[in-house]
Amino acid sequence: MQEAMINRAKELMADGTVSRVIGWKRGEFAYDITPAVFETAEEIDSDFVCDDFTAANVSKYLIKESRKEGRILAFLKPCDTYSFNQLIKEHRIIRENVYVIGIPGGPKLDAEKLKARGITGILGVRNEKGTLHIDTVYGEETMPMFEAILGKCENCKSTKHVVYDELMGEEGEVIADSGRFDRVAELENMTAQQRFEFWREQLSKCIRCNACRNVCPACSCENCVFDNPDSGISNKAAADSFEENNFHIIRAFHVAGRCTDCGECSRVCPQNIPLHLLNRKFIKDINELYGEYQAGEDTTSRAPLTNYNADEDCEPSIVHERGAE
Amino acid sequence: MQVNDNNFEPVIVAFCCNWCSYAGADLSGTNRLNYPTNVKIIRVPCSCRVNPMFILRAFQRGADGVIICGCHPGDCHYTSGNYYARRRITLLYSMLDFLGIERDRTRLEWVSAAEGAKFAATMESFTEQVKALGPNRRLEDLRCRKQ
Amino acid sequence: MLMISLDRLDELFAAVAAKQTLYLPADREDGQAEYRRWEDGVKLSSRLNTVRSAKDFFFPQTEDLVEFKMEGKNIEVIDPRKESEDFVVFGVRACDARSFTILDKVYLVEPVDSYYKTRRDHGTVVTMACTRPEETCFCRTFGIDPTAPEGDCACWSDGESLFFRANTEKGEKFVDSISSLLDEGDTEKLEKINERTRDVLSKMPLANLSAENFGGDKLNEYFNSDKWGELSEACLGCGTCTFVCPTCQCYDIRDFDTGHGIKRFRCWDSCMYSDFTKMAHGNPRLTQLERFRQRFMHKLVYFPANNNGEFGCVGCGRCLSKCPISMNIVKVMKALEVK
Amino acid sequence: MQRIGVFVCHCGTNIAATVDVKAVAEALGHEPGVVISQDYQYMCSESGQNLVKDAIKEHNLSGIVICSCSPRMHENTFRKAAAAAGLNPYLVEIANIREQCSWIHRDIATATEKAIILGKAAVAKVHLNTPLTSMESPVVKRALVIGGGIAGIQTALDIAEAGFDVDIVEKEATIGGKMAQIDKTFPTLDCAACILTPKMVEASQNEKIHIYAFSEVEAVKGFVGNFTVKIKRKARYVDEVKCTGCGACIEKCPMKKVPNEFNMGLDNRHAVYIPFAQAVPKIATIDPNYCMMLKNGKCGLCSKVCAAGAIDYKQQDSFIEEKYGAIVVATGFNPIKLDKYDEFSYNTCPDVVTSLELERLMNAAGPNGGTLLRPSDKSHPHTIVFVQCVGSRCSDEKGKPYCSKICCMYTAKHAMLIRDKYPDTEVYVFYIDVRTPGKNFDEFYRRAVEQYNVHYIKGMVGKVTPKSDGKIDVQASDLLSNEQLHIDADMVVLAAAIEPDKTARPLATMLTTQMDTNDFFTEAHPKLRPVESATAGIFLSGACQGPKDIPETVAQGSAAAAKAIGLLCKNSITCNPCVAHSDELMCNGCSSCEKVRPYGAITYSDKEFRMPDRTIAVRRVASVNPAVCQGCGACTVACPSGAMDLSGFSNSQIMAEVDAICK
Repeated sequence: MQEAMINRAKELMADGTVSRVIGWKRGEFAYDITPAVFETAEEIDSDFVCDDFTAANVSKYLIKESRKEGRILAFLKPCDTYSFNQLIKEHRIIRENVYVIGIPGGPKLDAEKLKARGITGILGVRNEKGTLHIDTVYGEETMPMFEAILGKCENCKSTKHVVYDELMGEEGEVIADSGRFDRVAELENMTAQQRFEFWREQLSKCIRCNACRNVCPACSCENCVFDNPDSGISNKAAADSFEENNFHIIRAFHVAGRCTDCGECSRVCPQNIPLHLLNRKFIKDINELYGEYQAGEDTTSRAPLTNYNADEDCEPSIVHERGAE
Repeated sequence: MQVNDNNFEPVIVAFCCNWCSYAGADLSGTNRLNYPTNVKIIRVPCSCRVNPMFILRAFQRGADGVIICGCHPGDCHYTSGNYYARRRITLLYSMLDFLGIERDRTRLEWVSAAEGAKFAATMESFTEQVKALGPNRRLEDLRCRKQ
Repeated sequence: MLMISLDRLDELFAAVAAKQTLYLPADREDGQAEYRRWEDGVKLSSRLNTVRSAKDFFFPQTEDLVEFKMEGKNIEVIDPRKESEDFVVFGVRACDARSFTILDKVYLVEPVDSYYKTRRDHGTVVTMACTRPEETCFCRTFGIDPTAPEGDCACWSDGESLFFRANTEKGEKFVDSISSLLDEGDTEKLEKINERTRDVLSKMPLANLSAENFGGDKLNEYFNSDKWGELSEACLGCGTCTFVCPTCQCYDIRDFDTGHGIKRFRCWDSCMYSDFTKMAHGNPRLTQLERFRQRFMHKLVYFPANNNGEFGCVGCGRCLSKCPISMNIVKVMKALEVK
Repeated sequence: MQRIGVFVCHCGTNIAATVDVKAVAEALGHEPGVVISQDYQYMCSESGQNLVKDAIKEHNLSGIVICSCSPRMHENTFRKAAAAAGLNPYLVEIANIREQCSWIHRDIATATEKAIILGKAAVAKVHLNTPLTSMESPVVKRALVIGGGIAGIQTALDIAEAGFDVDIVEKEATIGGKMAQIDKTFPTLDCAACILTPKMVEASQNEKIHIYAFSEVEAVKGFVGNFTVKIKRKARYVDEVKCTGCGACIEKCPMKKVPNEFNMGLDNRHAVYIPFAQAVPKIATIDPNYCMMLKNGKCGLCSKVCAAGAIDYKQQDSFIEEKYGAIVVATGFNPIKLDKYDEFSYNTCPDVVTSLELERLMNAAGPNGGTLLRPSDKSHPHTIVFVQCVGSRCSDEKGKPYCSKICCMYTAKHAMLIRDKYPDTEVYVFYIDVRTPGKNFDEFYRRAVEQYNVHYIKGMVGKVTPKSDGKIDVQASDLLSNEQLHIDADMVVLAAAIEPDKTARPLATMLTTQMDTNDFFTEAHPKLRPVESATAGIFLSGACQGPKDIPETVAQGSAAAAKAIGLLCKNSITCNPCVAHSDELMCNGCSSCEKVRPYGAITYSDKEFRMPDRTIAVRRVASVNPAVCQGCGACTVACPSGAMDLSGFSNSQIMAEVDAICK
């Protein structure tokens, strides 16, 4: 696939369809991939990579890139197309300045899951028939590939591309039984005390590095309320447990109905806080209370929080009737 | 951890829309219908003006309960504001519940300008409900706690 | 050398914790390690490279500086500091231990930062030699020997026993306080282990990374390099690298209105943030390129220029594994280096 | 530095009996920024207001807090007082310590404590108040009425009567609407044409009224007092100015087999036509779908016979743009299509007709010259069955959930007229309920039953089947006697439900007005503002807002006119300054706010900005039209970046109140 992508990218550059390509650039190790814009065929040949570790969603970069001169080629995985479409819907990306090639998605791998097993000194990773062979300075290690799958790929919601100009590989489909809400449901069925303790433990790890926010395609505000001293809630560090909660509640609320569940927030969290569960809670509630809605699926539908159904919407007291106390 | 002595007087913030619920609150005053002094009302043009930030802010600063009151569905002065409010507040309350914050600390009630009695009764019952929970400890900012 | 058998570690920690608070790296559920206060049942992690560095103990992420209380037209100023207690940070890697030297150069020179100094005075750093470096490790680039860590007291494990050597007076006091548990032991095996560690390090991908072409000499050349644009283009402007960094020392001071007074506190700031060093006139670094450049210029050029060649990086590798887009100081050095 | 004055009212003993007003004034005097804090017996009295005014001047106050009764009571009083003393009226805040404190509490200590907190919240808020100025927005003294039925005509006449110019846009070739097709009106049985056509003529002759017939609204921009409307004038292929309406062209037109819409397709017209004799404007229109000349260039007869030289085969649609201060929507209704009601054989049997078709069959200007004959064989029908509620009060998707309101009455009218003119005819009416609220309505219905012996049967018609002998078998159930009936009918008349005209929905989008799920326009308030839409400057007339009979339609037409006149009378509109505003530097252009705006006050445009990183960027940003915004604040919460805020109830003001209450 990588080779086909490289060839196609060079073709499109050569025939003038695009002037730049956004994709991923290889790093020092097997896994440290950086999203990058390539401007020449030589750069593409030497550095372009698409492999088990190219998990980063490049959609958000296109807000800026689509405003530059010339057209840019973007390779988007199924999940990335949802983010891309949502940004089109919000008028953030200029569609005609991006040439989208849909590429197959994951599952992508998580280097941290290797390291959590004590595998270190990694020199290379080979994926052979579902087994990872990891070459390290301490000798070769193996592990089943499914145990190294990136969190965001574990409950993939769709292998379908919702927007593209061209598709490489087979088109997938929406995965109805992804099980992505199972963990949310599990938490919902705990007692309030247990939920409180769970989230306190998780959110107290937060170092407010803003990686979740800054990587989030839905968090594309010109100036975030948490950075804006005039908003009244700006802060730089969670100086109290309240602020840890506040930041994550408000952030989840601001992206509610807009979050496509791309999972980048949890991927980048240096403390491995399962932030996607907050977003998924909103998505689950929206689906259950206001009808199925998938942000990014289209560019025209009305988002659940900027919409209402006068006769059928439930009252907030429904919270008292659901799940465990 | 519950501090549930009888002396506990909760701080309750009530956001009331100008056209229905604030007028309803006035009406309960005009009719001399008593409800606890714990309730302090903030006037907003419409229930849809209530930003989740305000609710969280109240809990941060020491509120023990927050109630939002607006026009009945269908009666919004601005035709649809309370419908948006209903969705937003439902999702926010659900999220607070998800984080293990006591459900009984939050409420939304539709109170018309004619429902002075309902306003008073609602405030009475909500205050009792919050009192039973004791002080808000799960969503307070320790720095703001009264010394 | 004085040593204790590894199966008696709990006894050792209990003895230390009986006198002062003890912090050590412990495993978390997600497989990462973090510093935790020792209590019965907490086990020393085999991974010493904690997510957050030991910097936290001396320069915490947030810290109250002063409080104001207003009574009518009077303002009362209160120092919120309570008498600090002695504490021990155990299991600090050589790289992290060196980070204190760097922080000291910032905070212990005049004017001395008394908040930092108090914590330094009360804290004892017990380091531990690395035996299983990771591919992200490059401490040797900055002249750090992971098998010979600094710190008040250093220790080595040979797989059976833990050996101690005091480096400072505080370290000696520490060893004294546990001397009843220690015996003299043979260090022959230790030497072999250290040798193997150094050997492993030389086989690591970053073994040949050198900082010799950095420093104050080529300030303009590096500052004006045309590489910054490409290097910074993917940067999200988050603060992950700065917050996991053991040497990043920038902070912001803010006031918090508690409703009955003002708490003035400081908290870590990140040069990657758009409002970093924002002043009344505006912001001196308006683009992510400038902010990105600032971080690496500081570590590789400005800091050594002002501190006799000492770099502002210790090669701990945290930013390499934590940057959401995997852009880091190593990639910067490789791209930028002018020989 | 703020200089705030606090004024605590005793309200006689209304407040002072349960709140220690002196203690409140004393406590609030210590709040930051407060330079004067005093109490007074009756703050709203002349002398109380003077006290406030004097203090403003004497202490050079930058804001005042009145602790008194509800702001709903005296906020305006104190705003005026402040303005009189030279302080911006929006620098006044009221702490409601009467309705929401002294009147509901009995214990002085706790009531006083609460009053102090409410006062502190008001002080905290007033610190952040900013002077606001009400914008004045000029009013264009011209109204647009969309739809030229009886509702639109009435509205236009009334507005013109008041001396304002008014334009009617009608999509058909003539004004008159549905009423022009009706034979007689209930409950008086006077001829519809006799009462409608004089009004049509009056409208055409009124120099204040301009009729754009055969035209449609293409686009609407602007806001209350200042709408710009683009009107499409569809090509008639006849020069409106030259045409005299003589009809010579029609006589000569060889294309005679065009279904006549005015007669519900029950007879034919020519390819060039005037809908009916009293059409206004009386101008011929060529139907391009049938005209041989327009279709294949062969004919041209009409052009030859037209003495005025009005025929213009090359005419194109044209567009005009006009400015209006007010817009009245009067788009009316249509009977629903009965395609889905196979059980009534409407599509297969010509003798099954709708009520509106029956109107034409009975009308003197109709296809049979006023004699009621079966469409199939032109024979006189002896048994007629009326079926009520066809598609009305319907729970499934075929019909409409609402009652169409007019059917009971017009059916009684039809039954009575038939029985009167053709006493040998048996008339059956199958109904669910007979609904006759209205002046003289029930008497009318009873006459039909008692005097004219119309057979009213409570029950449903199950199936209508044409038989080979030309009769129609009507299978029905009589719910009162619980019997199954079969009636051999000659004709069946279906009371089809009515629905809003199909053009209403796209129009509502253009006007940013709201509609219910049935596409009826939603009024601003169902009880108190029934003829206004929620969008300022847009008014509703007639059946576009809900099913109505003629008197109600005319009443609403006049009411809408009165509202429009009220607006047009003003030279300018004073806008509420407590409206939303967007910080363009923070706006992401995501359109979230636009989705929740109830009044269409938010628009987007691309603007060039100097960005913080020194680049120049074109960004899509929202802006709020303060003349249209009503200040609900829905957009402020929809906006994730906080670019949208509301004057008078800003985020920081509300949070300051929260802080003050919680501390």
